[in-house]
This record gives sequence, structure tokens and C-alpha cells, in this order.
Amino acid sequence: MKKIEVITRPFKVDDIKDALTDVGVKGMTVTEVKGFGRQRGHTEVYRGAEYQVDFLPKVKIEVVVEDAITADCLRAIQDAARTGEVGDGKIFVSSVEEVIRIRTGETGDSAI
Amino acid sequence: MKKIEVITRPFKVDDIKDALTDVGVKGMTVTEVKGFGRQRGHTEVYRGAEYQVDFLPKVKIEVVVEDAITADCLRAIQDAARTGEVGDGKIFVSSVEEVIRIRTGETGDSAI
Amino acid sequence: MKKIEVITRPFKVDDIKDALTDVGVKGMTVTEVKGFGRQRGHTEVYRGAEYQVDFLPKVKIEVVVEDAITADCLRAIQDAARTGEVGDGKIFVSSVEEVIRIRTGETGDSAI
Amino acid sequence: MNAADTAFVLISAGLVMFMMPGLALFYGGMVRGKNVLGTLMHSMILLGLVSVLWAVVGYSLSFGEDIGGVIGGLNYFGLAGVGQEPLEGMTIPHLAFMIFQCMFAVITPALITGAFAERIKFSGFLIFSALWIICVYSPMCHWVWGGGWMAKMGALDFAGGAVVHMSSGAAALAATFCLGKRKGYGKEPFIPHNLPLTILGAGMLWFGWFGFNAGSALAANGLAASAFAATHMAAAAAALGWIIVEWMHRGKPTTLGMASGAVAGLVAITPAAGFVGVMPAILIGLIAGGLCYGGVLLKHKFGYDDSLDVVGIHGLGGTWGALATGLFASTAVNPAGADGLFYGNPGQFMIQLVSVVATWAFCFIVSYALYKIVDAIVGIRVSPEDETKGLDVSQHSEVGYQI
Amino acid sequence: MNAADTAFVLISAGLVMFMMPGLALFYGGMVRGKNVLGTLMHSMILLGLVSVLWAVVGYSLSFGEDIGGVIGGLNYFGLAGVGQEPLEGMTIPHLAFMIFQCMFAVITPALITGAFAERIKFSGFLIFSALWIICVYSPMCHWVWGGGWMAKMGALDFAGGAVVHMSSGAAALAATFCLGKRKGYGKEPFIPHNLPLTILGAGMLWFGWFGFNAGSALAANGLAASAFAATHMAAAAAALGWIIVEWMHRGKPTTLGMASGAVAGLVAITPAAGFVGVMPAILIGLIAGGLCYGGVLLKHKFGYDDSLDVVGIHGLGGTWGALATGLFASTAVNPAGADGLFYGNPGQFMIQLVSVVATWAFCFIVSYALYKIVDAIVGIRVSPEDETKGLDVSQHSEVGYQI
Amino acid sequence: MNAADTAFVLISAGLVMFMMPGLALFYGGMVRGKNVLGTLMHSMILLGLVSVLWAVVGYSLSFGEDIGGVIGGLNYFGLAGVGQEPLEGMTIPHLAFMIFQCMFAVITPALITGAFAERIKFSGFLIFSALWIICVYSPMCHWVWGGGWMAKMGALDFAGGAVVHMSSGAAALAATFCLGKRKGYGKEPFIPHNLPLTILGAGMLWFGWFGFNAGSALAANGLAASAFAATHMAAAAAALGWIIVEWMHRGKPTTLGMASGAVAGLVAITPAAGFVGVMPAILIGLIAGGLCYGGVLLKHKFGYDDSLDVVGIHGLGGTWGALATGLFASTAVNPAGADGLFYGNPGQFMIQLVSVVATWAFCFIVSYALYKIVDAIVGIRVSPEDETKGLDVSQHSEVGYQI
Ligand SMILES: Nc1ncnc2c1ncn2[C@@H]1O[C@H](COP(=O)(O)OP(=O)(O)O)[C@@H](O)[C@H]1O
Ligand SMILES: Nc1ncnc2c1ncn2[C@@H]1O[C@H](COP(=O)(O)OP(=O)(O)O)[C@@H](O)[C@H]1O
Ligand SMILES: Nc1ncnc2c1ncn2[C@@H]1O[C@H](COP(=O)(O)OP(=O)(O)O)[C@@H](O)[C@H]1O
Repeated sequence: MKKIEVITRPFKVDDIKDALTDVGVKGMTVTEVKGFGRQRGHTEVYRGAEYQVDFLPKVKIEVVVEDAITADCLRAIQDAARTGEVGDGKIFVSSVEEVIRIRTGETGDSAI
Repeated sequence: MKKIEVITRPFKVDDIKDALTDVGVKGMTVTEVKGFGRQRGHTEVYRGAEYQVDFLPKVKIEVVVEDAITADCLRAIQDAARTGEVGDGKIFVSSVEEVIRIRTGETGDSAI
Repeated sequence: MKKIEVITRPFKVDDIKDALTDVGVKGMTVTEVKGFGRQRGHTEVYRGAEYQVDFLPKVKIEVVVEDAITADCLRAIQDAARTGEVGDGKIFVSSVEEVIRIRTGETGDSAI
Repeated sequence: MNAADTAFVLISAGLVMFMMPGLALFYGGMVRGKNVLGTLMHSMILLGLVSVLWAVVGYSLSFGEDIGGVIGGLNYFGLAGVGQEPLEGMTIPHLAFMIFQCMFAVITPALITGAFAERIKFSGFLIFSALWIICVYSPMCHWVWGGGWMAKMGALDFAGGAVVHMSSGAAALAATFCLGKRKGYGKEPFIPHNLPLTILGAGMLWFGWFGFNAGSALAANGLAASAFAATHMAAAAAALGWIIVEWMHRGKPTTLGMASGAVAGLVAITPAAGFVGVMPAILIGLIAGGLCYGGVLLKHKFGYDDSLDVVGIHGLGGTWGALATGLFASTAVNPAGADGLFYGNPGQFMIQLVSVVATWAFCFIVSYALYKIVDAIVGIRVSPEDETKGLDVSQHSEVGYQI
Repeated sequence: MNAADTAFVLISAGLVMFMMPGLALFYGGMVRGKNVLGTLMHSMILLGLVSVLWAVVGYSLSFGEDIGGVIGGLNYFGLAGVGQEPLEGMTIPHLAFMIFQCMFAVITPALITGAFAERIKFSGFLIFSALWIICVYSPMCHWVWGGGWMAKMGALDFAGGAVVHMSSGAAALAATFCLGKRKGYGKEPFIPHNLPLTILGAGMLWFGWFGFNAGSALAANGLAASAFAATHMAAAAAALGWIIVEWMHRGKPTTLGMASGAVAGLVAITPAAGFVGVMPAILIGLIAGGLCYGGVLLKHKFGYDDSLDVVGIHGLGGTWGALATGLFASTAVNPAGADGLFYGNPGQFMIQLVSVVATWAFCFIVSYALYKIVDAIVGIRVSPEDETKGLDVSQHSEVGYQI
Repeated sequence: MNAADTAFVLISAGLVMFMMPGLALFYGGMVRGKNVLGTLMHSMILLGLVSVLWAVVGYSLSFGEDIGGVIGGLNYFGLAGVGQEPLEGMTIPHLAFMIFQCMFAVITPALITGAFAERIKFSGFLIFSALWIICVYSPMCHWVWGGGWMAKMGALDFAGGAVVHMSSGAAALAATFCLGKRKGYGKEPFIPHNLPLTILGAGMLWFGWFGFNAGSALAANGLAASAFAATHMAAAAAALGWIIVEWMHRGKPTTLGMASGAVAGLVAITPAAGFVGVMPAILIGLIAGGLCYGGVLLKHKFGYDDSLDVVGIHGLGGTWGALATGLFASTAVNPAGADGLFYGNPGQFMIQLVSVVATWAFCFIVSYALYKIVDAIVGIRVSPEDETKGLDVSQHSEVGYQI
């Protein structure tokens, strides 16, 4: 099983959720994060004092999937998340050794 | 060393912390996340406009443990987190190559 | 490629960002988390009722880097994050199988 | 008719109305985030429900022609005959008096909502509140201010120690029995989710309370000034009183303690404000702060779940205030009042005692019955699943924050 | 000169000023978090801009010597001759009247800001507001209260149904045409980010509205008391009216609905407050609550993006209130007013109708032109990139929360 | 005795009290989230501490029988003889005057708290504040309003430019010397954690300031109306003044700038409100906005850590206001005042200058000594570890938000 982590723009969450659902994904987990990268941040000013803010609001979507549909998922995510502008973000894929569904104790692919 | 990620109901955090402490875990990290899965969401209505909300508040508990106690931890977590209702969540186990304690520079099992 | 996860004190984020930038890192992702560990928590009291709070505010910095600069990064992070007091936190290193830049579709080292 | 008195009472009515969003925030900040809107709603919707009810029938039941010392008649039904002219013996338009009193009727059931916060069903809450205004508040109000038996007996209650605070405290206690504890009570932490809101709410209450107490003089005169000063000083002293006691007991003074103490002091001075001098007011407040700190600890001792401490603060504070009136009242302050025990008149203290016991007994029993009736009709408590989701989502399809 | 009236009007002016932070929060809580400061700023900076403009020229255009029933002269330019002495026929210092009216001028363009929230350019907004005060508000104010043609025609508008609410509603509708929809409208959810702020804002508005409506009696008399009571009861009934309708339509009563309803009721009673009795006020409010609930649904039907429902609430509510004044007005309440249709005078209803049509037409057309002019000069809408970032960062270099 | 004046002053006292939660939020929103409760507490607990102190001894030291022009006697100790009857020459109950003045005593030390925010020890803070009321505020108040030497010299200070704002500004400057910089100052960003709270706080301050300044007329007359209008217009102009200057300096107008400017304007008009006309008030405000923007930049230049800019806004704004009074005062506005430089009386400007220098010198020196004394007794600054944890957890065992 693979864990896919997507770091991207907050307003893309629903599109990605729909795209993943279409390829058969049944669950995912989303975290609000702050990202630093090539995309430029902004300046804030409080009573004349300037602060450069390099971290921008992003979301991280984590989804664990069977090996078989990993490629489909990656494609679906890219299509849904791409705007073509700097800041679209990254996808990281890594391997997961075991998955357990707490409610039933099922493990492996059937637990996803 | 293994990384165990638990995604479950927010009010279970303390129980899981206690269960893990009992099997010898000394530290863990918790993140507030939003989860999409089989558990039904809810509807929100603002001035007559309805919104379907599929993401529910969940927590992610991350804990890195020595290989030796991984099985104990998994059992402890399941016992503490299970309610038997849809939405209890998942446990993901993956492998960690290195751990470093920043304060001392220790690495490996002794750093955990 | 490696994923480095640093869990440490919130006010160290900027120092770590600068240190990583110096060794050539171009992006990273930060999450606010709550940590339980050896560092003592505090007591809260509301209308005479005491609550022991064991979770402290921490940040998690995630950065995916080429294998070549992993060691440099680890050193940079430790130097920047160390205060020598309990609670400095941990670094976890694990392996990442694939990285994709959403905007361009690039993969592997060049996507980072 | 006196224009200055009219201006003063109208502005005072506005100030008391402003206590409702104040109370909403005071309570709303103390619950968990998933119940914040439900809790705000409890106070705010009563501005709607009780006001209309008051215009239709509540005012008449309270201030209509006395029927046997027990209840007012229906002669003011639908505000018939309540116009721009003053009532006999008053210097302000009848409508001004009506609307000032309306605000008191609104806030009283809102105080109760702290007791059953985080678990009451919205429909049941509405029905309960409507019935309570008719069956508990209107009689109490009539007894004390509408020429009923307590007034005739000579009980002193300047701005509502019995009518407002003891009555809501007793209803709160009944609620904890009828609704039971919140899910997870004693196991999970129940920690205020947004204390700045609570502090702001306390500040708004303090501000509005000047209208409540000084406005109850119904004239812009020396007595109003005296009640105003007494109110302020009692609140100030009680804020200190509470944090001193908790500093000794738990090692630190808390912000929530300061705010709770201030409210406790305002509660305690309410019946006394127009009868006591400023120095006794400071003493009343100081004691109220310490006493109510103890009061909120009672629930841990006896094991009832009074979510936001209505019994400990309004019940106990109101009782202390009513008795303190019997101790410190002085005709030097208000010739229309009476002297208390410390001014040579132990009889007044006994009268106050009788009014305390009668108020608690009456309000507790009737409130208890009303909860049971409402529970039988529509149910008074949300389902466990809805309680877990929170009132905001389950009762109102909304969430408080998207930050 | 009358000291009581002076005290009453000055405090009322303060109360109306307090509606500005109230409105700021009411609106600010409803936008997305990235626009909260920009939205607060819209209301608050008008306290600065419009007040100064009012002192320099607005007051004179509104209340200066009548020029053909259309506009006031420049005799009060720079407040020349506006002093501590009362105007003829008044009992309060001229300065007190000026500052009371100033607050009305401030709040009216602030109401509009709900329509173009989350996408207007700050510089364009400032210029538009300044022009609007001169070209729309001042004439409207003169027509109705400054002795202009609407006053001469006999139109009744106690505290600003036409001057304040219809005018801002019409400008809001024009804004939706000129600025277009927000980016992502209809695709992304636009959900209030902090409803406790909105509820608090509604509470502050309700409180301040007593100054608005009762203060418009310009004296602390029976009429002020009557207007006060009518205001409160209409708000109360409308809060109920709204949640009843939405309970039936969507299955649950909402907190935002309660707050929206209360504001709708306050809007509707504004023109009527000093002309109708309390029971008609309850009816006006009840209907306003249901009607404006329907009003906000119109935007989905017709597809314009009125971000915070200024058209549905102020436009529609103000219109209903103006017409209701023509139905329920009674000289028994206010001999200086007139009888409405239900009191045997259908002519008054026709007069109200004329004033409604004229107000909508005039304010819509001129506002529309002003948006176009401002757009041509500095641009009225932020760039798409700035809109995505949010007004806080893009217009003000700040963010609301670091929690 | 005059009922209208009594109503006006009592409501004004309420408004000034309401400035305390306003100030609490204004400051509380600007600190980091871990210090929000500690900061709210600073303002709120002074309502408790200073009020009681005022009743016991402060009022007497300020307004008791003059002793050598320096301090009041103890004849009003414990409010002895302060009753419902007016003082000679006044039209309001003595108690009304006492409680109105009480609110001024409360807010003044609360203003200082902005300077040592985020690092003061709670116990030390309490002791310092108590001593400061006795050793600094009471004498200052006596000198200016209690018949002391400044009053005799003819210094004009309508509502507290010297007594309230310069005194707190000077104490703030002393604090930055005695307490030193916050940990991480200049390295970590110190960014406001909740600006909507700050904006709301500014709105509440503006509203309450009407009581502060207009209420200082102590009567509901033309002068009160004039002071009211001057206050409002100065605040409005200063909000504009600040954002214009920062727009030019930093490229964008900020919401915090608007709020800061409004407060700066309110500060500057405080001594002048009852002596100047409305147009000069606009000028005073406009300049105050720009000037105080510069004032807050001074700390970066000179390297002291005045956390929330008390020196830059209250110190500088109060000084400008006091001098401006010497420029723009006119006996046409207030025959009991004097003419200023621009009305042909340069002497008045010199008197104002003397009062400015004396106030700064006296308040700075004594405040400095008091910090040192308190530091020696219980310590004035929290430990570095406690500072890192934040005041909420370390001083009060609470946290602000659980959202
Ligand atoms: N090496 C990395 N490790 C972890 N997160 C990264 C890394 N590089 C980028 N990110 C995340 O991806 C986001 C987008 O990256 P950015 O460089 O701005 O744009 P793009 O991906 O379009 O080149 C960043 O804000 C950050 O959260
Ligand atoms: N494939 C997945 N990848 C990541 N997170 C998942 C996945 N499936 C479920 N989750 C997380 O687990 C939570 C619970 O899942 P759900 O399907 O609702 O219930 P259950 O685990 O009891 O079957 C979800 O809210 C989501 O946060
Ligand atoms: N085994 C672990 N797994 C995951 N996170 C951990 C683990 N141990 C510690 N942490 C995280 O590291 C933080 C610091 O750990 P702590 O034991 O307090 O101090 P130190 O790392 O200096 O020994 C904790 O708050 C927690 O967030």
C-alpha cells in the first residue's frame, strides 16, 4: 500500500476529493499547513513595522491506497490540483507497511 | 523503528495517550485534521443556502517506536480507540530510517 | 529522496527555515501540532477545577530532500533547533519513493 | 411626567437589553467550541420569544390588577391601556416602565441557560422558557414588584435578587436534576473554548447592570446615583474577593475568576443596591466573591452538573444579597425602604429570610414540574449522538468558526 | 432648551455611533477569514471619512436653506452658525442635532458595504463613498428631513426607511451589477468564518438602534418611549419570524437567522417607529422576518451576488417598513404624523408608495453612475490575484488572526 | 439638583466604565495569543482594585480639602460625607461626581499596561498600580481638578490630557526603562494575534469616550454637545490622518492604523474638548493622527520596547492636545475657559507648556521610583521561562482559546 501526500492550495480540496472518489478512493485526511517554496509570500505592516511572511496557507491531503490504483490516483490529483501557477505544490509517495481499520480490526488492503 | 499514525476521534486522545504510556511509549505528537470517509458528514445552512460538509474533525496521532514494541502499541491503540461505530479511523504503519533527538544528538532507538 | 520530519519548538521555525535555505533547500511545509514527551506540561484551573495539560504547542516541519544533501540538512536543523533544554524535539527520517511537482508534472529530484 | 427620568429609564432599558448579548458571550465563551452558537442562541432568542410574550400577556400577569396577592389580572392583555401617559405615582411614560420591565423578564430565563448548556434540545428549551415566564417569572414579579404578597410583607428587593437571581438559580438546580450530566462529565475536560469572549461578556454585563440597578430607581435622582455607586463598588470588591480566595486555594488568580467574581458581586448587590450605602456594598461584594467561589465548588462535592455555575453564582449570590439587604439596609439611604438588622431592625432580616425560602421552594418546584412536562411533550435533552456532534451542528446546522 | 432632551439626544448619538463597530462585526463575521479586516475597515473608516465630510459640507447640503425642495444651501458650510443654541422650534443645541444626524450619514453608506464585500478596491471604495454622501445621501436626507419635496408631500419616515435603508439597498443592488460576482461564487462555499462576531454585532446593532429610533423623537417624551418599545418588539418578533420560516423551509432554526431576522425587524420598524403602536410593530416585525428570509433567497433565483444580503434585508425590509407605515400609522400615537390605510386614510399609503418608487429609482440610478465613474478613475474591483489573497493582505498588509 | 444633569453624568460614568473592557480588547488583540488573558486581566482587575481604593482613600486625596495646592485632605476618607446631595456649586449628587471620577482613576493606570504588556509579573503589577494611584494619580488629579496648583495657575485640561494621558504616557516610558525589552524583541515577530478584537476595542473606546469628554461638562447643556461633537470629529479626522501618513510611508492604509489613529485623536482632543470649536477639533485630530504615527516609530529609533505604544499615542497625543488647547481654546466656546494663542492670548500657551513639563517630570520620576521599589519587594518581571510560556499559563493557569 502507498501513502500519497499532496501539498497544495486550500481551495482545491473539494476538487481533489471528487477526483479521488471517482477513481475509487473511500477516505482521506486533510491538514491545514503553512508552506514555504518558490511562490512569493507577502508583507505585513503593523504600526509602521514591516514583516516579511514567507509561509503561505496550504493544505496537506493524505490518502493511503492499494498499490493497484496508485497511478490512477496520482493522475487524478494532478489534474484536479493543477492551475499552472507557481505554488500548485507537490505530491510525495511513500510505502506503508500495514493498515488497520480500528473499528473492525481488518488489516491490509481491505482495511483501507 | 516504526512510525505509527492513528487517525481517530478527537475525544479519544487522552485514552490513547494513557494506553501508549502503559506500554512504555515516552512521547507522541498530535495534529488536528479533517477526515473524509464512510462516516456521514452533516449539512450546514446559512441564510437558506445549504452546504454539505463531508469532512469531520479528527485527530492524527503520530508516534515513532522501536520495532520491538510495535505490536503492543498497535494493540493498545486499537483497544483504546475502538467504539465500534463507523468513524473510528485507521492506523498506518511505516518504516523510519533514522531518529535523532535534537537536544542530545542521540540517534536510533535511544533517541526515541 | 528522503523525507525529514522535525518536531520542535514553534519559535524555532524561522531559524530552521534559514538554516535549510542555506544548504540549498527550496521548500518545506510546517504544521502546528501538540506534543507529549519528557517536557513537563502545565496545570490549568477553571473555576477551581484543575486540569493537567500534558500536550504542549510544537511545530512539525516536513521537508523532502535529495539523498545527497540529507546529512547536511540534518546537521543544519540540529544546529538551528537545539537549545539544550528538554523539549527540543525529534527528527525522523524516512524514505520517499516518488515526488511530483503538480505544476509541471516533473518527477524525482528535479521536482523537489 | 419628567423628561429626565424618562431619558434615564429608557437608556437604562437599553442597557439592560445590552446585557443579553453580554450574557450570551459570557456563557458562549465558556462552553466547548461545538456548542458556542447554541449557547449564544439561548440568550439571544429569548429577546425574541420573551419580549413578544411579555407584550401579549406577561406584563399583565405581572403588573395587572392584583388578584389575591398572587397574580396580576388580564387588564393589560396585549398592552391594552399601556400608553404614553405615566401610571399614577410615576414620572415616566407607562410604555417606558413596561419596556424596562420587559428586559428583566428576558434576562431571567436566559440566566438559567447556563445550567443546561451543551445538552438541551432547542424546541424543548423554547417551550420550557415560554411556560416558565408565565408560571414562574410573572407570579414572582407580581409578588415582589406588582403589589403581591411579598411586597405587602415588606420584603426588600431593589432590582431582583429574588425575582431574577434566586428564581433562575432555583430553576437551574432543578435543571441539573431533570437533565442529568453532560456526556463525558468528569472524564473529559470541559474547558472554556474562548475566554476573551467571556471577559468581554462580563464587561458588557457590568456596564448593562448600571441600567439594571440604577435604572430601578425609576428616576434620575440621588437614589439612582447611590444605587449606581453601590453596584459598581460591589462588583469591584467581588472581583477582588474571588481572586483572593482562589489565589489562596489554587495558587493563582484567574481571569475567569475575576469575571465570575464581578458577576457574583453584581448579583449580590442587585436586591440591595437602592437600600445600602457604598461601604456596605463593598463588604457585600467582597463576601459575595469568596462565597460564590465556594458555591461553584459545591457541584463537585454533590455531583450535579451545573454547566456554567448558575446555582453557585446566581442562586447563592442572590440569596446572600437578599439576606445582606436584611442586614445592611438603611432608611438613611432610602427612606422608602427599611432598616436592616445592623441598623436596629432584626425583623427585616426575618422578612428577607422568609422571602428567600419561599422563592427557592416555589421556583424549584414549579421549574422541576415544567421540565418534566416539556420532556414528556417534545423531549428536553438532545440525543447522545447530537450531543457529541454539538448543539451548533445538531440543533442549528451551523458551525461557529471557520478560522 | 431642555437639558433632558439634550442628554437623551447626545446619548442617542453615542448609541448610533456604536452601531458602526456593531455593523463592522455583523458583516465581518460573515465573510471569509481572509477578508475580515477589510470588511471591518469598510464600516470603521466611514466613521472617519463621512464625519469630516459631514462637518464640512454634508450637513449643509442636507439641512441648509432649502433650494427648490431638492437640496440644502451652503449656509452651514464648515458648520458656520451651528452652535450651542437650539435651532428654532427645537429643544436641543444645534450641535447636538448636527452630531446625531452625522451618525445617520455615517451608517448609511456602511450598510452598502455588505453588497460588495470581499472584492472592492479600498481606494475606489473611499471615493465612491465620498461621492455617494454628496450625490445620494444628502439629497435624500434633505428631501425627507430637511424640508424637501418628500417632506412637503407628506411622506412619513420616522428614522430612515427611505433615507437610510432603501437608499443603501438600492445602491447595493447597483453594486452587484457593476462589480459582478465574487471569484468562485457558486462553486466554492462562502461560509461565515466567525459567527460569534456576527451575533455580537447584531446585539450591538439592536442596542444602538434604540438611539437611532427613539432618539429620532429628539426629545425624552412619551413618543420616544413609544418608539423605543415599538423598535424592541419589532426586532423581537422578526427574530422569531425569520427562524419560524426557515425552520419550516430548511428544517432547522439558525443562529444567523435569528440575528438576520432581528436586523430585518429593526430595518422595517425604522420608518414606522414613531407612528405606530406596539402591537402593529410586532406584526410589522413578524412579517419582516419572514419576508426578508425570502428576500435573501432572491439572489439565488436571479443570480446576482449580494455578498451579505443588503438588498434582501435593507432594501426589502426598508420598503416593507415604508409601506407598513402607510398601513399602520396612527395619529393616536403621534399627532404630528398621519393616519394610515388601516386607520381610514388610504391616501397616506399612496404617498408612501410614491416615496418608495422615487427613492429606489433615484438611488439606484445615481449609485450605478457613481460606480461606473469610480471604476473609470481608479478601478472599483481588486485584481483576481488580490481577491484570492484576500482583502486583508492585499489592501491592508495585515491578517486578522494569528491563533 | 438637576435630574437631567444627573442622568447625563450617571450614563456618562457607565460609558467610561465601558472603556475598560474596550481597552482590554484593544490591547488584548495586539499581543500574542499566549498573553491575551493576562493582558485583558490588566485592564479588568483595575476596575476592582482601583475602584475600591478610590472609595477608601483616592477620592479624598484627589478632591478632599486642599492642602497647600498639592494634595487633598482625608475628610472624604471612606467616602465619609459623600452622599446623595450635590456639592456646593454642582447640580448632580455628590455620589454621581465621585463615581464618574472613579472611572477616570481606573482607566489611567490601565492605559500604562500597554507599555509593559507580555512581561510583567501579576503581583508586582497589582502593587505598582495601587501605589501609583496614591502617589501619582491622586496628586495629579488634585492639581488639575481638585483645586491644586495647576488649576490655580490656570492650566486648561477639560477631561484629562495631563491627568490621564500624559501621566500614563510618562509612566509607560519609565516602565520601558525599568522592565527592559521583551524576550526575542527585534528577532521574533511580535504580531497582533486577533485584530478584530482590537478593532472592536477601539470602537468601544470611541463610544465610551463620549462619556469621558462630554460627561466632563457635568451637565447636559450646550457645552456638552460641543464637547461631544469635538470629540467625535477629532477621532474621525485622526483616523484619516494616521492612514494617510502610513499610506504615504508604507504604501498601504491599515486597519490597525485606522484604530490607532482614532484613539490618538481621542487622546489629543481630551484636554481640549470643552474649550475648542468643531473645526479646530478636526485640525487637532488630523495632526494627532499623523503625529502619533511618527510617535510609535520613535521606539524603533531609540530602541525601547513600549509594547503597545503608550508613549507614542498617549504620551505624545496628550502632549499635543494640551498644547493645542493653548492654541485653539476660545471663550466663545466656553466662557469659563480661556482664549488660546490663536485667539490672541499667548500666555495661555505658556501655561499649558508649564503644565506639560511639570506633568512629564513628576509622573516619570515617581513612576520610575515605584517600579524600582516594587521590583525590590516582589519582583516586577516574570522569569524568562514564564515569559516563554506566556502570561496566561504562567500567571493565571489558563489559556485563551481552545478552538
Ligand atoms: N522540498 C519540499 N518539502 C516539503 N514541502 C515542500 C517542498 N517544496 C515545496 N513544498 C511545499 O509545496 C508548496 C508549493 O511549493 P512552491 O515551490 O511554492 O510551488 P511549486 O510546487 O508550484 O513549484 C510549498 O508552499 C510547500 O508547502
Ligand atoms: N484511505 C485513507 N487514507 C487516509 N485517511 C483515511 C483513509 N480512509 C479513512 N481515513 C481517515 O479515517 C477516518 C475514519 O474513516 P471512516 O471511513 O469514516 O470510518 P472507519 O475507519 O470506521 O471505517 C476518516 O475520517 C479519514 O480521516
Ligand atoms: N516517540 C515519539 N514519537 C513522536 N513524537 C515524539 C516522540 N517523542 C517525542 N516526540 C515529540 O517530540 C517533542 C519533544 O519531546 P520531549 O521528550 O519533550 O523532549 P526531548 O525531545 O528534548 O527529549 C514532544 O512534545 C513530541 O511532540
